[in-house]
Amino acid sequence: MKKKHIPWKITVLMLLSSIFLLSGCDTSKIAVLNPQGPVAQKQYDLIVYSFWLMMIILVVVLGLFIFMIFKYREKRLAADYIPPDQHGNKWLEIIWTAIPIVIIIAVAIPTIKANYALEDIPKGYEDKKPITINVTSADWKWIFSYPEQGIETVNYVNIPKGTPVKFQLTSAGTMASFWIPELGGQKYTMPNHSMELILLADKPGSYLGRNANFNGEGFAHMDFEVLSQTQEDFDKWVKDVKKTAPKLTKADYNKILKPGVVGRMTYTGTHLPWVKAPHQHGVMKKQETNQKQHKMDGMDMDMNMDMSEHQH
Amino acid sequence: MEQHHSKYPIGHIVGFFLSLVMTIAAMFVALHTNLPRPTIMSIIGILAFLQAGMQLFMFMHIKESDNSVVQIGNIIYSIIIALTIVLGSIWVMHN
Amino acid sequence: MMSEHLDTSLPLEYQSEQSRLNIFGFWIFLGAEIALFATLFATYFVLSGSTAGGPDQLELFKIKDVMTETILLLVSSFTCGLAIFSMRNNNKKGLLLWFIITLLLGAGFIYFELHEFVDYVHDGATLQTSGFLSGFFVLLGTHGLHVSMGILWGILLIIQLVKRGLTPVTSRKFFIISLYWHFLDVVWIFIFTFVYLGGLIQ
Amino acid sequence: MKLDEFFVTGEPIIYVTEAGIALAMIAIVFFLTYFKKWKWLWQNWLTTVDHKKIGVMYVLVAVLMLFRGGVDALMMRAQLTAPNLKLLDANHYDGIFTTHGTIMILFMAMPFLMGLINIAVPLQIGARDVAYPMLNAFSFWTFAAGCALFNISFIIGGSPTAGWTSYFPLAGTEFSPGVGNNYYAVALQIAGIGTLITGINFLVTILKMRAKGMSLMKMPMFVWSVLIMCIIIIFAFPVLTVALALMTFDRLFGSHFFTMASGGMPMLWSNLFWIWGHPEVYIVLLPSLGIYSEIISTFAKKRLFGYKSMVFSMLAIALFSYFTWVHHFFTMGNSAAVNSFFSISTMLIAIPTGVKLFNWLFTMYKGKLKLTTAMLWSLAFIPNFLIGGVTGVMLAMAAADYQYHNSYFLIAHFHYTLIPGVAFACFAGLHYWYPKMFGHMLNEKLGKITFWFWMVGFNVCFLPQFVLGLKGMTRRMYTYQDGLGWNGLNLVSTIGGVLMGIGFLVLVWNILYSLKKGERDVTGDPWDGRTLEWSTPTPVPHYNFAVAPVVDDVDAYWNMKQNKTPRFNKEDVKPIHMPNNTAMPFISAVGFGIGGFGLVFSWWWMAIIGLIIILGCLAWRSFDKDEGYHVEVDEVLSTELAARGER
Ligand code: HEA
Ligand code: HEA
Ligand SMILES: [Cu+2]
Repeated sequence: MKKKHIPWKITVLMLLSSIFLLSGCDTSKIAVLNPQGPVAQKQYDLIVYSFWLMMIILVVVLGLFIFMIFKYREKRLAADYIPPDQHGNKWLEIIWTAIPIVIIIAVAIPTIKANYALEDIPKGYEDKKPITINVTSADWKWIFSYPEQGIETVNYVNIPKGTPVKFQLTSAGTMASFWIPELGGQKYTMPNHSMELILLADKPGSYLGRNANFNGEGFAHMDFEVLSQTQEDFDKWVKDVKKTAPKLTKADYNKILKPGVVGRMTYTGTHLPWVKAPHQHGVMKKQETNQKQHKMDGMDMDMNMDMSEHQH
Repeated sequence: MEQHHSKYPIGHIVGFFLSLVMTIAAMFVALHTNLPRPTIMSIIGILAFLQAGMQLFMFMHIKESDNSVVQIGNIIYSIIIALTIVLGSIWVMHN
Repeated sequence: MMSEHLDTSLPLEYQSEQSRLNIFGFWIFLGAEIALFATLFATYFVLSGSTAGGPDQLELFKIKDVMTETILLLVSSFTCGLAIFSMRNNNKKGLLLWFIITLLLGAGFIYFELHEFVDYVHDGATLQTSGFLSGFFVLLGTHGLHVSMGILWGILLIIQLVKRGLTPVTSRKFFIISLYWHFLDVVWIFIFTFVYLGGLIQ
Repeated sequence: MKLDEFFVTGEPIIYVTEAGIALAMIAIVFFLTYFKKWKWLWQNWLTTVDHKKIGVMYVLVAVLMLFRGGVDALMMRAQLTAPNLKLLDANHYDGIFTTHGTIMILFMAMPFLMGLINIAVPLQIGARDVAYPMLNAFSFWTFAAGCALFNISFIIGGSPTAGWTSYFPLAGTEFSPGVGNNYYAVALQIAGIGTLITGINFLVTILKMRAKGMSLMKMPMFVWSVLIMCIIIIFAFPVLTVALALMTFDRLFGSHFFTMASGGMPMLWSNLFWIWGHPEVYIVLLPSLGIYSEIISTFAKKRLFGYKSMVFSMLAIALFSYFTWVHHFFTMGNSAAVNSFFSISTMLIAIPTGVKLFNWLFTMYKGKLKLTTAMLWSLAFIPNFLIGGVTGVMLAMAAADYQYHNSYFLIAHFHYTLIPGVAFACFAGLHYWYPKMFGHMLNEKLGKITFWFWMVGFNVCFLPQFVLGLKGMTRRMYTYQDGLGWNGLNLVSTIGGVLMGIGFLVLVWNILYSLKKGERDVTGDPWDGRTLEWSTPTPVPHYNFAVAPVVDDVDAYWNMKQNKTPRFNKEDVKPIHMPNNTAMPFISAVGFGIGGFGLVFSWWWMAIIGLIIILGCLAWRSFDKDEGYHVEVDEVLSTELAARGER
């Protein structure tokens, strides 16, 4: 009677897990598995590749496991069966050390390649002139400044398709993490510190971006829209903004920085000219030693003070 | 580790003398030479480790009990960990 | 614990089983202390350039003060060794004498260190001034606190020695505090080398 | 500070908790007084230095904390069942996941394992007690003080809300001005001291107090795993001590280690936290693996396969665990060289872990598997942990981690390692050693019900979370919008959480039920065990072994049974030297509690009182001449006879 029980439970488990696997099959709804640009594509390839390798391991080990627990259950063995006195087996042990090493190498090489590739402009787009967008996270909104176009937006960002976008990430307060799953993986924004994340959208489309790093009460609402447009549409949008949007003032900017959740905003001009790049701080060493000279961005001191006043 | 009774603390005196020499040598190298900074740091770094080793063996008798293997292993392992923490942090934080 | 079996072929501090365990355990504890100080050093090194417009190493450190402290501690480590040497020769008086000198030298070290800190504070260099100074004061402060604790602990031991004489228990305790004391000297060597000398190189 | 700031107010659940705690306290005091149990409590528990009793107290606290952490988890799951729910507001939710994570790892997993270690290790190595019995009690009570301090934050002053990782600048005073994060810094500090001391204590115990003939390579695997855990503790916890001290300085004294202004570096906190944090996951994992080794070998009726490679793989894990910490912040702008180095160092850990896994599988090969509850938990560990492990390797690929980081994929990964890896081991160990602890068994049937609820509930809860992560759901969101495609999977996940909750309730029922009706263990060896703890009678006499055992091979007791070696000869019994009870650990923990509370609220007078109590205890201890006492031969003999029911 009991003998029947276990397989029944296992079957239920298998059924349950297959439901999940099936629900995972329609990848078009799964952001990470629905890459819309070369960066996300690269990560997608890596993920799928490693997934199958891991599946192999999973299947092998599960197979062994199921074999062992079914074959050597007490109930299936003779009552007087006495297990042998095994201590180990040199060859077996060498095999199961060696094979994982091979798998690790197979995983490590593409990983390292991808790690380096992520720092540069995606292959095939090297000759395309990139556009720079400065991203400043504040509690709890995203501020996008276009230094070349001279405009600033809050909680949404428009980008031209097919053009590498250099996001210069920094924070005006807590650390956040800038994540647009369809376009590629995330990077942190940190105060007094600027980091670069290169992303690229292949097609026009609208994608959801989000802060991935918890930073306080408004965290769950800290998302933004990324609109990828054709170059013409993008240029037209920039022109429109310059014509219609109000000019960004220091007062406006400080108001935006106050902790809270806000909607979309659009300005002409950026806050970059009056936010001093921090210098001679310890963190700057990180910049100085970095071969690839990143642009500086950050908060000036009195703005920091402003912020903390609002806090208390 | 047997009981031993010597009359004069020769080991201690030698050790003390050595540590004074090394300290002053380090100060001299650091402040009164014009060597490049990395060279100076390596020299005085080595001197510091030598002096620490001297204390361990001559003052703290790390080798004397029947646990000496574990004691020495413990200290070597802590030095590995210490170097990992220090050099690792510097590497990670500045890169 | 004295009611246990004593192995009289060994030096007094190793004679009981509990003593051997305690001495061994203390060595392990020193391993943990190394990790602790390593973390403080790492913090200091990472922050050592973050002066935030406040004073830097060259402006603050004075080699004369530092050398005074260093010599005091070096000598105290030496006299501490002599104290244990006397103990091994069953010389209670020598132990007491050298050990008291050790603690006095330690107190002298603390005096000069506090003096140095007070100077810094007068120069506007406090814990709150910059990342560099936070790292500096906490690293040095932790070491100083260790030395101060050592002095208090040593006083307790001296009282016990006077009251109870040189027994396997008291000798074990003196041996352990000597390990502690030498260890603090070792830490200081690294502070002296990497914090002070490293900071003073032109 | 005003009274209404002192007591947390606002939500009904808090009032309910406050009332509940008050009632429970009154009830406990009443019962102790009514049944005149104060003296019993003091003599038998609060001042004890007996490792077995200390172990029981650890397990008790751990089960309570499992409840607390579990209720936190279920509240989170309830809030996330459907989009835009308003059961909890953002601040409350933030407090809950912070305490859930911290409590589960530091105040549930750690003490649960420490409890089992305390109970089993000295017995397994044939020792009378640990190397420093008084310090062992001290460890427990400081841990308890830290735990109590952390838990009262919920009703007094407010919980920490910056996550169990408490990243700066969020955790600084600028963005978390309340006392919540002070609790985090101080309570973990106090508990951490206890853990460090435990690490040293058991390292020395294992290295120096083994039975005659038990060379290192003849120790039970659990003992090996604990030895290696101790090594990791000794070198990892000081890092936490420093990190928390620096946090305290930043928050209370205005220093600039991790602040945004004046040259502080927020990232330095992450760096220090994970230098400790990553080894910490192996600190909880290794003894769990040791438990599985014991149980699988016992119920497969077979010697552990590949003893040596088991040991070396654990040593390798211990060493590697220090070189991987950066994998928790691949996305903080490190250079590709740094990320690549740490990717590889992380993946390397898969190799020794795999070796262990295969060794367990081959321990079962040609064995005779008896599926007791303890064995079920241990077997279930293998497939489930495997999923956690291989997803760990996927996370270790830095370039891909850019997509997984901080998403529910990560949440799923670490629940798949922590729950099968650690929580299952706690349950397994509890069922396995329960008769040693209390003299009766837990009910097997109820045990299996608990098991299946967890086994199913766990997978139902966390498997969907992998997909949720890939769908872009980030961790620590107190709510989410409709229309993102997250609804169904979240609902399923919550159902799984509830199933685990039911399983837990069955476990509690099992404990209560077995107290009265559980099968009594009279042999001392209910599982036909292999290691020395089963050679003692049940309940274990306070001196453990009448005569110190002599060991000739791995699985010492198994061999004794095979060779029919008598447990001991009456002539060999000698007076046994035992340590006396002492109040010092308990009193100093009270000092830690008072001082810590003062520190949290910056009430310096109170902090100083605490400090004085602690220093007073240390001085008292230094002068203490206590030499213990002897158990005489007659007493030993009569205890042994009585324990075997022969008188
Ligand atoms: C007990 C706890 C535990 C354990 C054992 C592990 C084990 C591992 N973990 Fe996990 N981890 C956590 C608890 C744990 N982790 C926690 C709590 C966090 C998040 C903390 C937070 O942010 O709040 C985390 C986060 C975490 C991250 C950070 C992700 C991020 O923040 O973006 C990474 C990345 O590398 C990682 C990797 C690994 C790896 C490679 C292992 C390996 O040790 C796994 C090795 C095991 C196997 C691989 C399976 C068996 C092996 C074989 C059958 C051999 C063949 C296999 C291969 C060749 C692949 N873990
Ligand atoms: C050993 C560690 C451990 C264990 C055992 C668990 C167990 C569980 N954990 Fe978690 N978890 C962590 C460690 C652990 N966790 C960590 C470290 C984090 C990260 C925290 C952070 O981000 O800072 C985390 C985060 C975390 C999250 C993410 C929160 C977020 O980011 O927003 C979730 C969400 O589903 C979750 C769920 C669960 C569930 C359902 C269980 C279940 O297994 C729980 C089972 C339930 C019980 C045991 C309760 C039984 C009680 C009852 C049945 C009583 C019912 C009565 C009343 C309700 C009055 N955990
Ligand atoms: Cu990790």
